[in-house]
Amino acid sequence: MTPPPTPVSVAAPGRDRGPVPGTTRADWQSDQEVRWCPGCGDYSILAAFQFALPDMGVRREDVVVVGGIGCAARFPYYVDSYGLHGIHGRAPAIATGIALANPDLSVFVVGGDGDLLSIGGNHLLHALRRNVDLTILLFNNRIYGLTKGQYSPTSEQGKVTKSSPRGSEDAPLHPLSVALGADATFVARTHDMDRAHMVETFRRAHAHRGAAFVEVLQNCNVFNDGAYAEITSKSAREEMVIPLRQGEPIRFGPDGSRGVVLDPDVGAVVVDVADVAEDALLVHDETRDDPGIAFALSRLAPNPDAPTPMGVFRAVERPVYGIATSPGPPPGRDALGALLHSGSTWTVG
Amino acid sequence: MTPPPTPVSVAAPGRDRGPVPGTTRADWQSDQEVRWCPGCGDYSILAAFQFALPDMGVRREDVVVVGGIGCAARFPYYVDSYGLHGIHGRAPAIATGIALANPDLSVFVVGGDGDLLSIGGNHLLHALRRNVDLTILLFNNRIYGLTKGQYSPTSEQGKVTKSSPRGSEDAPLHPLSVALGADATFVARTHDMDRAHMVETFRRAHAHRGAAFVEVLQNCNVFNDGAYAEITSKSAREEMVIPLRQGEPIRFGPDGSRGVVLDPDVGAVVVDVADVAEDALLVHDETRDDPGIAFALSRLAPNPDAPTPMGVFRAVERPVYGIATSPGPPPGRDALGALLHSGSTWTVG
Amino acid sequence: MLDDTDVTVGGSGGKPSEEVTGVVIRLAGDSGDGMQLTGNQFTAVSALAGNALSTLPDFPAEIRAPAGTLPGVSAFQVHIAGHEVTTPGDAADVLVAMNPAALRAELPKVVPGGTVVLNTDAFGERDLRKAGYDVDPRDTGDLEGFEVVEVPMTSLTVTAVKELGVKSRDAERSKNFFALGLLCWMYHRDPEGVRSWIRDRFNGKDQVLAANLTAFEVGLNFGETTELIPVTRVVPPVVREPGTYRSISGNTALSWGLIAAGQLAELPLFLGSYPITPASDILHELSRHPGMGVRTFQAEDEIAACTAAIGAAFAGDLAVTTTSGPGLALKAEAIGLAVSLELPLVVVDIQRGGPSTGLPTKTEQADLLQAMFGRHGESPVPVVAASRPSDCFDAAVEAARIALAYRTPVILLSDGYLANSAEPWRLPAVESLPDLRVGFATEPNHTAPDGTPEFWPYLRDPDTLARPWAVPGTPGLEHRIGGIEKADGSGDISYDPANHQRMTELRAAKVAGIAGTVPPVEVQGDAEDPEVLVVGWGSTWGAITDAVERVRAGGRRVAHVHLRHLNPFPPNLGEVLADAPRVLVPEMNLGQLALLLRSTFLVDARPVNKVAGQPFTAAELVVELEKILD
Amino acid sequence: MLDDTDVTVGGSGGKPSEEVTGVVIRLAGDSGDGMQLTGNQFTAVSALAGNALSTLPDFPAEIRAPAGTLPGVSAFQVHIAGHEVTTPGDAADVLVAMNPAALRAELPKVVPGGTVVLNTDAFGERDLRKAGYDVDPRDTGDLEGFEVVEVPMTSLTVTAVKELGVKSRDAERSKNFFALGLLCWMYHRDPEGVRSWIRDRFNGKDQVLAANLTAFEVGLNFGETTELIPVTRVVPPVVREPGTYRSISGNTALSWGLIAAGQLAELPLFLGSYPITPASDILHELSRHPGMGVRTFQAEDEIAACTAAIGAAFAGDLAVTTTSGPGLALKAEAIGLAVSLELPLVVVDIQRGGPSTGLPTKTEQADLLQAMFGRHGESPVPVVAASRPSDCFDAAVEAARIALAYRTPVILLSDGYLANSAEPWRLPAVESLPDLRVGFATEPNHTAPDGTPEFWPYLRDPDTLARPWAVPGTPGLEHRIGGIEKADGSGDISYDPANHQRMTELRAAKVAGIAGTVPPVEVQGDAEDPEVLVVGWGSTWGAITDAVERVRAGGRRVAHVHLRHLNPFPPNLGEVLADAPRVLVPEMNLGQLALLLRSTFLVDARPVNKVAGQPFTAAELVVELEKILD
Ligand SMILES: Cc1ncc(C[n+]2csc(CCOP(=O)(O)OP(=O)(O)O)c2C)c(N)n1
Ligand SMILES: Cc1ncc(C[n+]2csc(CCOP(=O)(O)OP(=O)(O)O)c2C)c(N)n1
Ligand code: SF4
Ligand code: SF4
Ligand SMILES: [Mg+2]
Ligand SMILES: [Mg+2]
Repeated sequence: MTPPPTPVSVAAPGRDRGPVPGTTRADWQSDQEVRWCPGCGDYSILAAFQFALPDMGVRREDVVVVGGIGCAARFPYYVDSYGLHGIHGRAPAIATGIALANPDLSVFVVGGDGDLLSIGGNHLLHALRRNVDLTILLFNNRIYGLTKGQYSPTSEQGKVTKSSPRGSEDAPLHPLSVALGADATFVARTHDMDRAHMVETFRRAHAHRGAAFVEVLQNCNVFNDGAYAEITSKSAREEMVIPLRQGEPIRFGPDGSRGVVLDPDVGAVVVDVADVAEDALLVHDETRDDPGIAFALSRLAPNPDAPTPMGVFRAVERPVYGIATSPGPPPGRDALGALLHSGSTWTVG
Repeated sequence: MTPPPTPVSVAAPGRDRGPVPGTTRADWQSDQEVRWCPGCGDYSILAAFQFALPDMGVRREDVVVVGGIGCAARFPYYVDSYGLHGIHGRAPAIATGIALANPDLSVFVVGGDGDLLSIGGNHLLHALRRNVDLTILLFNNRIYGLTKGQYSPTSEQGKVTKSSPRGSEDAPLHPLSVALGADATFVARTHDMDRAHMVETFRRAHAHRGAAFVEVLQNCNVFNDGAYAEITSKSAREEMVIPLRQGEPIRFGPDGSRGVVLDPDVGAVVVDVADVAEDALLVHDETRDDPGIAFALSRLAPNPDAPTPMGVFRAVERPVYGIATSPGPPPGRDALGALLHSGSTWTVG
Repeated sequence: MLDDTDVTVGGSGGKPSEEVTGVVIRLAGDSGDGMQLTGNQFTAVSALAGNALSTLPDFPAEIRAPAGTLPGVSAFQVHIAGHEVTTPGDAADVLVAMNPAALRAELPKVVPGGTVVLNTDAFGERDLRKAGYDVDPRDTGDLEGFEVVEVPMTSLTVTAVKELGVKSRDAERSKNFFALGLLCWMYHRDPEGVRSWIRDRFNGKDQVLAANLTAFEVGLNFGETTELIPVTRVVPPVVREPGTYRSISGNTALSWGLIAAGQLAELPLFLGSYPITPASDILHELSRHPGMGVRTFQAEDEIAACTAAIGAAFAGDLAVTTTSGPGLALKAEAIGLAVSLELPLVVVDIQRGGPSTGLPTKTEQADLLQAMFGRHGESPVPVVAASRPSDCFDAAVEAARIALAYRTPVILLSDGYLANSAEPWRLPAVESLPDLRVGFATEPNHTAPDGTPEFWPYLRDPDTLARPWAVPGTPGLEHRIGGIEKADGSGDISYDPANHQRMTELRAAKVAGIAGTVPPVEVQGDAEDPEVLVVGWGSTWGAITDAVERVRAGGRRVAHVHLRHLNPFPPNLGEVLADAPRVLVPEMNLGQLALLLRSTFLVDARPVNKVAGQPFTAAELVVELEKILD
Repeated sequence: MLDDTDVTVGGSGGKPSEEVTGVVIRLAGDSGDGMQLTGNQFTAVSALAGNALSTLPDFPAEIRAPAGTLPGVSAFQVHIAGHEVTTPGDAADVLVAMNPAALRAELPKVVPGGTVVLNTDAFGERDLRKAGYDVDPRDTGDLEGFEVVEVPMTSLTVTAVKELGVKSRDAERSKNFFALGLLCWMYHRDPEGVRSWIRDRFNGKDQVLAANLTAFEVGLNFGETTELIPVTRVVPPVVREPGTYRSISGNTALSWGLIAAGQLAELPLFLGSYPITPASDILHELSRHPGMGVRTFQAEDEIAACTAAIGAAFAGDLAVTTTSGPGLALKAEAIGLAVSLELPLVVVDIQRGGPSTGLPTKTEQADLLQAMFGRHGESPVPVVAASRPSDCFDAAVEAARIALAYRTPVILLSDGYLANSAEPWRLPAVESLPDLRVGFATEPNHTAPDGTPEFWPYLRDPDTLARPWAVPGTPGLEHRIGGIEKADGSGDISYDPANHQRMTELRAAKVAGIAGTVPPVEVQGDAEDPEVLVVGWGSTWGAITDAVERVRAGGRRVAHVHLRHLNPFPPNLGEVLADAPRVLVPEMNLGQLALLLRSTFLVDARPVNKVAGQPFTAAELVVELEKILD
């Protein structure tokens, strides 16, 4: 194997730049006016992201945020780093090119449920299975926001929208199940009403080497207001959020009265702890190599009207895509001459 | 809800056509020369398909086979029914249009691992989650055949091909895991060395209402010969094929000496039956609503060098896409006049 | 501009009023202020009042950019008149500005001496700063030369509405209905029509309904009582052909044209689409009409939308796919498949500003060459364009006619301006609409050497060169088609060089042959001996028509040809061009039709280009015409 | 044809031999028979022998259609000569047919009086039937007028090889090496070269190696001993400029051109690609050169391939994406993004027969207009074409030069014929290759009103109009770019109409300005006072050059211009066209360059079209030239 590439260029910045300077949230706020609707959940996610960045130990110049098209995908404009606002659905592929070209960068992908699961579903799938070194944030508002309110691939069946006046017939995709179906190495869920949880989730996702996938439940107050109200509102959380904590039995509810077990006849199910032996509870382990149990957890609460696991579902190590086959730097004209003259040649004169 | 559409047209064939005439394999063989390489596994799949059709109770004129591009995707030419050889990756979408336009048809999609999981992965995902009434056969030879041997999205990591001289770095997708990640309602696996199993699997897939997905392990003897030799050869099968039988504990091997259990610390695992209580074995149930356990089974043997489940992983009922929102027939000019004059109008003169 | 001011003829609420032949009104506010709704409703009541009219919605790409800022300004312009109008007007006679940003962005579009109605409640210091004003423009010379009417719309509305127990935030939202009331009073619109529309529209949302109705009444009453507006204006109804009329936008007309085509062809209509501005409204409209035999399929992307439509066409539906430029680019390969399969397919492109994401909510005509050539290989596709909102109906029927009769994809071009602007439309008699029925094949059409009857999917109709359309479900016609080159006639895969040459030529000849069923172009204006011929296509129709008339009124000889068919061209176009000493081609692109005319006819067609996301004004074209005539 | 037959000058193995200035050999057999391998190896030894040469591989779309059938025939034609040649030859002097299907398919391509070498072992009754022969063609008049040489190649091979203990099925597979041996003997090729190549190529596969070597020797010996071939032929070496030469195919030359560009620009090369015939070999070749700073990314589809390349370009690589027509269609939207982002990107299209899947293994030039116009909006892209296999190297370097210097996507057109055919190439001195280095931005380039230095990503170089290339990782230049219209200079999102007009014009002007760095076209043939000017582009170069020379040899005045740059055109092209009384444009499409020339220069450029999946022969063009000159 050839050595990993150094990001070579005639004018590449030197790589030995000393310790990473400390930053604050303000350092990550760009000068561009934020143009989401007042009250949009995207604001709080942006804030959490900008709060999380100083903790990630990265330089501003080494961060690249890539978006496709959609309200969520406007994200890159608002982060004071390098950014690319691409075309609808293609952000994971664009980001793959960036990450391969320069593995020293921290590359984030931000997109909506339409961007990353409808037109861009395949790129997402392949970025995840390849384990490209990306942090992918899917803002799931279960609607097409920017195009003014059609149902999305995560909308619930029967949803009445501009394009489904009689109710949508499509069964929704569940982002985490799709990601685990692609054997994604880091899979997590958080939501726009809990800044601390977002900050911690973003930090961990970034720290993961390889493709990290985070579903962020997001409220679109204009076209799908209250989609997650039954879960994410402060008052509902105790009953409705199942926190996933590494190494701990999965429990939630008042006094941890409820929990999750793996029933070989059914799958992962929520139970009253009182009804089962306490040690029957599933112990959460992000690091299981087999994604089967993480997948089972992803099937809890297919709609946001039942207790919903929040946190890191899976975090396993696999080789990061592109490292093993990294090319060397371009060796220059002499090597080119050698290539041209390699193999069968003949000389005249 | 309006009633389901009748396939209306000025010259539509009458729908009351009496009992379905019996057919034999020969009735399903088209006059087109079959142009696969001698020895290709596609031949035996074609034969099994043509053997299965007479059992499906369908008329020749009601069958439509749709392919994308690839060796596998040439399939439509060889079946004497209606057929469409489309463009690379788009067969599931083309077929969706056909199935929606005429729900009386039996629409099959045939494609390779490149066609249906690389360029066409997203269309596959969405056809499955919508539960379009299709029977989708993915011939997985873990290689790009028609373009002469590049690695495919199901090729094993490290595979040396024309486009990966140093070994492919991509982790493979597992077709059944992807399908279950999309909550597919019918998911099965069979292989090109076992005609009886193929025939039965195709028959069941066709009988399923909604999207049926079948992975057919297929040998490409030119570019990836022996990919499944460790599993599918007659001599290996007893040790390496895990037959899935509805309602029965999952066992295989000489005298059923091995079996599968669901281990909450790991996932689905193969055990020596002697080492566990017999009733600890996982009882196979295709009809579990939650895809979690079927998914766990799909993770057994991620590479074809370990015991591999064969048969129907999942078969559940969900509304067939497009039926509830079927339009009526076009009502004609008078209704058009009424539409034009509906709402606010004014009259001059 | 005020088209023409007539004598003072009477009064509204005791105020004097004058008759004008036409007026251009521009409403501007925040994206959240409901300017589009207000504008559309004012248009609707004006239509009912029998005025001629033309509208221009002009909104930003964000759902709601930050309140009070320039990027958030959403505007709506309407031209109402007592004579036929073809454009929304060069400039506004009246601007209603709901905040300083709206004033700042829109004032340049007001005629000198025009009226500017301001919502003074929104002129606080923060509001001014957000709009980039250092000083209140009312205190500078900025508004000099305009008639400024200052109205505290927000507070008047809130005061009245709060009495209903509505929260003041919600009450504030009704202020656009105040503006609507005021406008209705200023132009003598019948308030009853608006009232019943409000009742309908907000049916079930009692608080909102009551608030909006109240705001509307307060606006009306304010007009009656204020001294600020001394004179009201009457725009008389236009003299029109007898018939039943409705106000229609381009996208609705296009949707209805597709629905009509389904009835005329007696085929179910299948729409495969993926939402995209400014085409989404066609998906929305069509999804409301299952009773008309319409199925809409919201696909996972544009490629799936188009290929699903191809599948539906194979199965016997009238198949349609709708999109805008980026989506048309994505469908390129699939359209090529439809060319090769020779199946009917209508591909609708509502053009918007490009390249790439460009200006998604703005208009442009820069996809013509993509429509012509945006596929690999020799892949000819007929191209048809609509020229005004109501014409979208006819253009859709024509596109479907060609697609069905010739078994070919057809690209139908509209644009963001046509899509959203509206005009009165005289409803066609349904009996007068063409018969689009084409029979499906039902029998074998060929005999094998051994005498058995066979079905050959590529045996062509000798007139149209169309191949037979045999749909799955038809016994005895089982056959296979695909994108690989096929043998002329039998349709079997063929790599034979001579066959490929023949099939390539046949596909081209089939499309070229459509010209035989295309009516010759009609020359408007001075058909004989023009000094200059203006050739246009698409939504420039209005501005060109108006400009040509103005220049002709000045005594010059100008001809105008407007193309519905861009591929193939109408049969007599070459002659018409050859007869003109100069040819001018105004387009909202860098000269795409001009390029086609130049290469096809070797005439020196000179482009006049505007690529600004905005339609031409007639005034701009008058300048260009005068330049070339100098 | 035999270019020219010279005196008998000597012998091979005691046989008399004659010198010929050139010969065209065609090898044909089943897809599985290894005809391409055999042809390429014969080409290689002929190159080493110092001949001029040109090849034409011609294979079916299936991997292996059923053995013995017409669709399964795979052919390879090579023209070797003692003088420069530019085409693989109008027709074959010698056909080696490994089975009846090959004979049937290829006999029409043999000159009258030509030699036909048959593998008689393959002429059993079943073989004949599979090829569609009712009667053995050797027993009919079919072969009259040809010199037929019947050789039982299979049995001779099997007998010899079986002695090595090889199974007869495997032994049979070596028969192409028998044919190679026989050909080497017939044309006095140095067997040692072939032997060492066989040893290399089959290194590690002992049985196969031994079998193939043996078969080769048997073929050689058969020539020596047989009475069937009384005369051997000597093709003398061509007189060539001094230098080091190698035989190279278009796709290899193109790959190496890209590798060269990486060195010349001192940038890593990033290839994003998805396999597709006939472009895949570039992916294969580039994937073998990580040591040259090349990374290949086999993407999930063409859109991902192109957008990943765009990402890599943003990050500072020399980014490339390779495909054929269907893939170019899919990349349309992404290329539009690159236009808007103004990032360097080389898009390679190896054209094949279309539309749709078309004739995937055959050649065509029908993607030119797609390259020009296949995107929505005004989306100008420079287009460059290669004209012969070795020229693919230079064309790739030129495409990279333009992409880098102007920060723009560039489309590089080659085709299936160039891709697979080979010719000798005089290796350039690496010092003579251009410097493609362009600096990355390292410093702010603008000052904010308050005096702070800023980086403006759309501040242009006044000469090239290129914007600065600031790559992530560079401190202080953090910025955001995207596909929405951006403000001239700052690059912030802008919906301002005047700005959109300006940016649209700037993007067009940037591409138009490239003409300033493009050398003027050189006129070949009769530059002064030609009777006709032939304008070509791409792989027609060889056939046009040959045809023009033939017609000139007949005393007519013909000029030839061959375009490397299709957008923008070279600066003097208009003049050259204006000077010609007639302009003829031969293309393997229905007249795409002709359309561009007509619209750009208003000249009556007349198309000569061939869309048969096969290159023009010089003879065909001679006919066309004579027609126009009559
Ligand atoms: C190729 C293409 N197709 C369609 C669109 C229109 N479009 C823009 S954003 C969007 C979906 C937005 O939904 P989502 O991704 O969920 O983002 P959100 O706005 O909800 O954050 C669509 C369909 C486009 N810009 N480009
Ligand atoms: C748009 C497009 N891209 C690429 C190709 C080239 N292509 C044809 S088949 C194929 C993949 C074949 O692999 P698979 O689908 O696994 O089928 P197999 O041949 O192995 O049966 C590719 C890449 C194409 N025809 N069209
Ligand atoms: S439309 Fe919805 S998602 Fe988009 S900015 Fe507004 S509230 Fe947010
Ligand atoms: S290449 Fe492989 S998959 Fe294709 S026909 Fe040949 S053996 Fe079968
Ligand atoms: Mg969304
Ligand atoms: Mg395959």
